[in-house]
Amino acid sequence: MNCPYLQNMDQQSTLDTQRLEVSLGPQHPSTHGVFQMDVVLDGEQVIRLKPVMGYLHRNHEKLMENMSWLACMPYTDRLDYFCALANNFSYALAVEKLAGIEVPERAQYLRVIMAELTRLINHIVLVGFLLNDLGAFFTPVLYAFREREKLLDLFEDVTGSRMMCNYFRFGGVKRDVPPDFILRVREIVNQFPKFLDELEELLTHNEILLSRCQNVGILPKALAVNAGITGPVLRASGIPYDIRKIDKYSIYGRFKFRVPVGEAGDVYDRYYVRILEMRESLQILEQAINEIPDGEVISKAGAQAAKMPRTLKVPKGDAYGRTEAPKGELGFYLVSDGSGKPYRYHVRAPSFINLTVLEDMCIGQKVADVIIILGSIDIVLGEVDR
Amino acid sequence: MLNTIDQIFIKAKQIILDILSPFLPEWMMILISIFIVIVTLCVFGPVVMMYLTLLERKFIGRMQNRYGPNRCGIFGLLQPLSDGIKMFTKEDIVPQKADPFAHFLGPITVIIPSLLVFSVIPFGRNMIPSDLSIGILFFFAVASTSTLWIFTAAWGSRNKFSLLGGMRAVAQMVSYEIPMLLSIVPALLVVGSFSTVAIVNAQEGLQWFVFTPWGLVGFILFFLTGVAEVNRCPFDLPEGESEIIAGFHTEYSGMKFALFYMAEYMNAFSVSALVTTVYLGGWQGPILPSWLWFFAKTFVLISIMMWFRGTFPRMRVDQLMGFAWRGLLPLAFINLLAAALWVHLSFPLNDILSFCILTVSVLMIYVANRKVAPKKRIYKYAYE
Amino acid sequence: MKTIEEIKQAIETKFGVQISIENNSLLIPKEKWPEIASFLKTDPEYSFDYLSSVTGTDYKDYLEVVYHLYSMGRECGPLVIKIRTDRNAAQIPSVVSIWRSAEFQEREAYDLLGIHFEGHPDLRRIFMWEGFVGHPLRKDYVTEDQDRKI
Amino acid sequence: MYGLGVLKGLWVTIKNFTLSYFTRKRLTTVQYPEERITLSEHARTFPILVYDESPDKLRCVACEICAKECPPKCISIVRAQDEAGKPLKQPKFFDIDYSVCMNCGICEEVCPFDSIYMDRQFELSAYERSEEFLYTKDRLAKSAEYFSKIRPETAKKVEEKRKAKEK
Repeated sequence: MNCPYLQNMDQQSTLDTQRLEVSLGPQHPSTHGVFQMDVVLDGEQVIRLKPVMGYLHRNHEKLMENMSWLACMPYTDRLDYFCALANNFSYALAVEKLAGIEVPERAQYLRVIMAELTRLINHIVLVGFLLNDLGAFFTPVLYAFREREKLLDLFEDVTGSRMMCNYFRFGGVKRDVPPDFILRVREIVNQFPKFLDELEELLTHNEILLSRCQNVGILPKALAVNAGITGPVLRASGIPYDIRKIDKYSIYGRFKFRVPVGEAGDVYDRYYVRILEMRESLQILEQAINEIPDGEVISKAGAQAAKMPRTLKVPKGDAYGRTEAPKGELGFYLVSDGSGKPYRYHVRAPSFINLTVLEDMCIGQKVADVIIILGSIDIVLGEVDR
Repeated sequence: MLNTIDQIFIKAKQIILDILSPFLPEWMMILISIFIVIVTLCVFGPVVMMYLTLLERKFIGRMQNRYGPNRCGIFGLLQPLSDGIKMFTKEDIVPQKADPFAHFLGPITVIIPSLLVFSVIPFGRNMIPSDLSIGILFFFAVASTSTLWIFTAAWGSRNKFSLLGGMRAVAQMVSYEIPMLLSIVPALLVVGSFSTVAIVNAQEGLQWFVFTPWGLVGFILFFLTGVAEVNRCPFDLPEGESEIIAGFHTEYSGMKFALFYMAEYMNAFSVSALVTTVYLGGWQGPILPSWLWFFAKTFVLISIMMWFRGTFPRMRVDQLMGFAWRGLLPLAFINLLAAALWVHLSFPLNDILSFCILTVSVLMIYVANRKVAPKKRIYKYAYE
Repeated sequence: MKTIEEIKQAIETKFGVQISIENNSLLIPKEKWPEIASFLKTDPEYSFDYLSSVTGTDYKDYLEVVYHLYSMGRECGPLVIKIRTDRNAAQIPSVVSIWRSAEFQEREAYDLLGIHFEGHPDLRRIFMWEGFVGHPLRKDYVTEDQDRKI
Repeated sequence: MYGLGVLKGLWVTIKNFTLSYFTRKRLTTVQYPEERITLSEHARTFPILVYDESPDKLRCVACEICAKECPPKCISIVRAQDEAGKPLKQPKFFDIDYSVCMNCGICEEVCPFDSIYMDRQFELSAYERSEEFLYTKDRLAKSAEYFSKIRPETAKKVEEKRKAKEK
């Protein structure tokens, strides 16, 4: 309880102000989806906050228990519908770990390029929507969408669909990229820093943003680790825990990139750490484009499993594959009983677990701050409710 | 010839009066002349509002790399008309729990002050609806009642979010009313009269008050508090959409919402008009007709307000009030002192002295608020 | 990181409880679980301070909860712990007091699989509405047939 | 200095505003009904059936692999029979429920007879949900020319493969 106001709340018991119970309910312009917070207010001050979820719950895990392994792949696009390819990546890794399928070099590079492009999309859209919660009348969001359109057009040419890509297969990717792919990615990578500079010039030193976001919703280090917070929210609190550096899954070990770390762990740090992370993703993309080899994009076993999904034999046993999705650690715990269907399919969703500390950060803050704290955690309800 | 264009509206009114005068008695003629002025204002107000909304949407649209409305009419010119029709045909929902009388009273009484206020604004050389000797006092007396009606609307709709919005509106108006009035007082001190016409006449030739040191500070102060008075960004807390849905006009739909919308834009127009009257020399201008000068200056000020809306996030309630009490109010007092000195000293000395006083005071206020001002941060990298 | 056998030895010697290894994960009886958990977290040798995921699974004749533990301080890999309980009186001690990240995930396991976590501060359904009957992720859960015309 | 960040923000927006009048490229919006974005080779929306000569001689042999592999199970096939009841190598009914289909493209991958491909038609609004979105065989059938018009490279590859198989 870092809020002085609350400490001497009790001494002023004579001052019986009436508590206002508001539900920032499922239909609210800035809860990023159908998410409800029951807030007890004293004036503008938040006393208690209970998140209520489950409005978008479609029991994704039960659905997957009667789908074949390949048929689950298009459903993972719908988990965190902003970063479809990051979900595919995590699911493909988990199944490959369980079934022991090899992935050729070119496919590894394509996967890393697609994952980093998705990280760019997720972070600029997050910055845009955070500014929308702060009240900027759609200008940062539309600058972000202008850049996102270029990336989505690239995804449409490569994977076939803008957001629901369904591009990864076990053992590689579905299809090789069009010939001008490398050129277009290079053009985006060269032009993206200019856009980031323009966005920073508009936002980062804006006094209203600084005063609104600094020292708001502070997440202490110890609580962050204990509550299993991952992703930019954890790194903004000062802990350099990035799964691309810890597990070095796929071929992330080959790329040289840095991990930005904040100190105070407030909304401003979470905002600025994401902008620095975008610049690091551009470094990875730069190296990946220069080193991408030619060759087949899917292994023999993978191609055969994609053509005839019934023949994919996944041995009995369980496996847990995790990757650094833009929102945090996205893990898939899969149990197979040898039949063509997963026996148990569990998604460790970063947004869902990052919400555990929403109440701790919001107590003592103002109503307007609750909205931007929720925005800075960056949740997507498809992933929270599954 | 220039003079005829300048007085074109007065001549037109005179012609109408001359046509009617043989048929009607004397006292009826006075009523008719007043009636003509009222009709023009009541038509001019909503039309200005409609095309201000279109101007805003196209201006901000271009800022955001898009066109803005261009479907109805040639360049979207009929868009306000289609908005109006939509507002008329939309169902007017009154929440069951709402207090029907207060809910009904809200929008009507918000429109009254924004229309009344036009009566003291000098649109051109002797084109002022009613030349009151206490013009400025009338303007502020009427404009500040709008807060009361916003609160009745918020309280009447029995909705937690609009209640929060109403509370914020009252808190914001109270803390911005005082710096607003104080930023006008130097001009009155120099001119010596409340009447808006006198203020504009005192700025003969190019001696607009904005070119004097205290005038510049007064202009910035009055413009900022004017933006806050009108609930526009970055001070639009009473209708903070992202936090409290739509603030005081959450429960309004159809024509009632259109009235709130119209009141907001007419207030913006009237506040910019007053800022031009007091600090930018009203309709004073070299060659062009007087009313053209007036509308050009007001148009520039309104587009600055819209420019704010396209760029800034919203301030938080306590920061907003802190900004008023800690920043604008002390500056307004010192500005009053500087203007007094400016009036009583001769030419070279008064400008220099008031200029020094003001710059020193601005720096002192800036230093005094160091503790609150946000600091810039540097970020480390792991895995260098 | 120490191998799974060393950890098994350490826990068995310290708590004198029978642990078996099942394809690279520890099968711990549920009685001693909170003590072992706080030992794994506080002991500087292991310092598993990050509980990544808690998953409930239904193996027809018993329910099983799988914990994936990581150490952020020493950046070392997953330690997988499985705890079994029988189907009807599913009862497992909660570890929310040790790792806060288990709070929502245990509520999810309770909601979808009906595993009771005693000691959980606020064990309510997290996705389903209060009046919902049954636990959907159980293998014997009968989904009502929506297409049936009433 | 305190107020500098605010002014820089204003400078960015006014720069975008003024430059939008000079360089058309800055205005990224497409006036949809009049201008349209050209879709790429692999863009996919809903599946269609390809036929060579006439609509009733589809390439599809009703092997029902796509129906089994479709994740949301939106394809339903009934195999045709001649008078004696002997099953024929073509479908009597082939329905795809477009309101259930999640345009994932798996049916296109698993079809061994190159008969089902993803179309790119996205303007499919209808007045009534159940009947109009249940596409029957004749509404799904599209000619090979149409297919090679929308997806030239894939059509070329398919032609070579089919010729190699005939030899």
